[in-house]
Amino acid sequence: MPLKLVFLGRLEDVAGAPDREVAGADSIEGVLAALEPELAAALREPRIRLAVNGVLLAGGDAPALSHGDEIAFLPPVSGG
Amino acid sequence: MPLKLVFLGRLEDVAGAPDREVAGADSIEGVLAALEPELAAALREPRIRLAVNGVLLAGGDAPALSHGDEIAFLPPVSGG
Amino acid sequence: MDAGASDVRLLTESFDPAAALGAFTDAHRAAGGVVGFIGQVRAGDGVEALELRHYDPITLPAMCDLAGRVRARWALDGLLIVHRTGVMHPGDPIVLVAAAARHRRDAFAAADFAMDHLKSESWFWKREKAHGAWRWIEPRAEDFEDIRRWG
Amino acid sequence: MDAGASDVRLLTESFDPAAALGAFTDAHRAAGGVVGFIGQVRAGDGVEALELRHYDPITLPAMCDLAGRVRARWALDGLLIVHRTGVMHPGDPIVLVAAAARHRRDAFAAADFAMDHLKSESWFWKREKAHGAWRWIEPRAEDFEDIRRWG
Repeated sequence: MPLKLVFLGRLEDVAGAPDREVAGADSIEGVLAALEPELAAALREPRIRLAVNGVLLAGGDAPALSHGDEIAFLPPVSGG
Repeated sequence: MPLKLVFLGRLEDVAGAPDREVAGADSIEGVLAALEPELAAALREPRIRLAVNGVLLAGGDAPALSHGDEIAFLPPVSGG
Repeated sequence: MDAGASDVRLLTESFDPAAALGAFTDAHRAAGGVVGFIGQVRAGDGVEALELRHYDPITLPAMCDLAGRVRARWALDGLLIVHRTGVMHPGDPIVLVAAAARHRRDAFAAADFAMDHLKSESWFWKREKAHGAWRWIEPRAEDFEDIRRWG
Repeated sequence: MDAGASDVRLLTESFDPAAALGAFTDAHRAAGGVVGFIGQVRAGDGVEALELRHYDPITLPAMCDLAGRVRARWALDGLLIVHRTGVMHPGDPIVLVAAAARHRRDAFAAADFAMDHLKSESWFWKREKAHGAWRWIEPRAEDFEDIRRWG
């Protein structure tokens, strides 16, 4: 039950790649817990927005994850 | 000692032509006095600005005229 | 062309505003942004033709004076003002104003100011042809309201 | 193209903003005026390249949403938003916003609003290359000040 993680902006540098496939987890917390601590800390910063399958999460959302879900980590935008 | 009169905007319709050569006169008042009354009245309207040889007159200016002077009558502009 | 100079043109023939704006943008590569305004004869109003008349000794010098005031008021890399005179038809370009600036806000304000002043103060007399008859256009109150915004 | 629809494009390759603006102007002959903003990579700042990254599922939908808000706020005949993504070099166009309106003031305000919101809210992440090294750019306080003007 793999998941796809997408890292935007400077998070790509922390992760070492723009995206990564990871083993399945039931929740975003479960995904973060399995990552290397430095990356997990960067992804947990309060200014990072999350989107699951292209839908932005609101603060406090903790969606259940399914096979093949794409989770994007979005730092503050730097403008067009 | 002819003068050239230039009629802008709707003054052209009143004068029947965009410009006209007239016999010399010492002053603008002298020029106006020699014109047909309807045209002179239109040129005397307070919103009409005057320019002599491309220089706008300020209210109250009464320049002496010389041979070949060009006097332009400028109604309010209607915008670009 | 000196990149810092203003480019002011009064044209008796039609022009291509997009091409002129493209050349202006290419000439100001150090500017982050270019704001352009293109004014054209509106189609579909029943106006068959529009004529702008100007007075040579005054019209272009006043446009150059306006360009100088715009340059003094905002930090621009370049300013372009192109204005038609003569007879035009629906869809024909009348005016192009373009301002290039390091900061977007300056370019917007400069183009906006230049247009307001061209519309209300520049030395053009306009007439329109509709149903085969020409009619001189009087100044519009709206143009004077626009210009009052700038203090 | 429906003359009343908005045209919103996210491009991975370079484009010709003047040609796009010309086609847009030609398509809106009933509009009296078109305001265009062209943003380009500034030359002469020591920046060798600029990269914008976007996120497919969100970036273009949010641009379309912005276009809808602009259309709801001003009476426009047409709205065009073109934005680059990917690697660009000095002088390359980044963005074109164009608004066609019957009234000049609406076109200026709509283009200005769209640019302020694209700059501060759109889903792009930017990095710059200088002296051979890439560096991610953080949001600028100035962009948030611009957006606050609109209430």
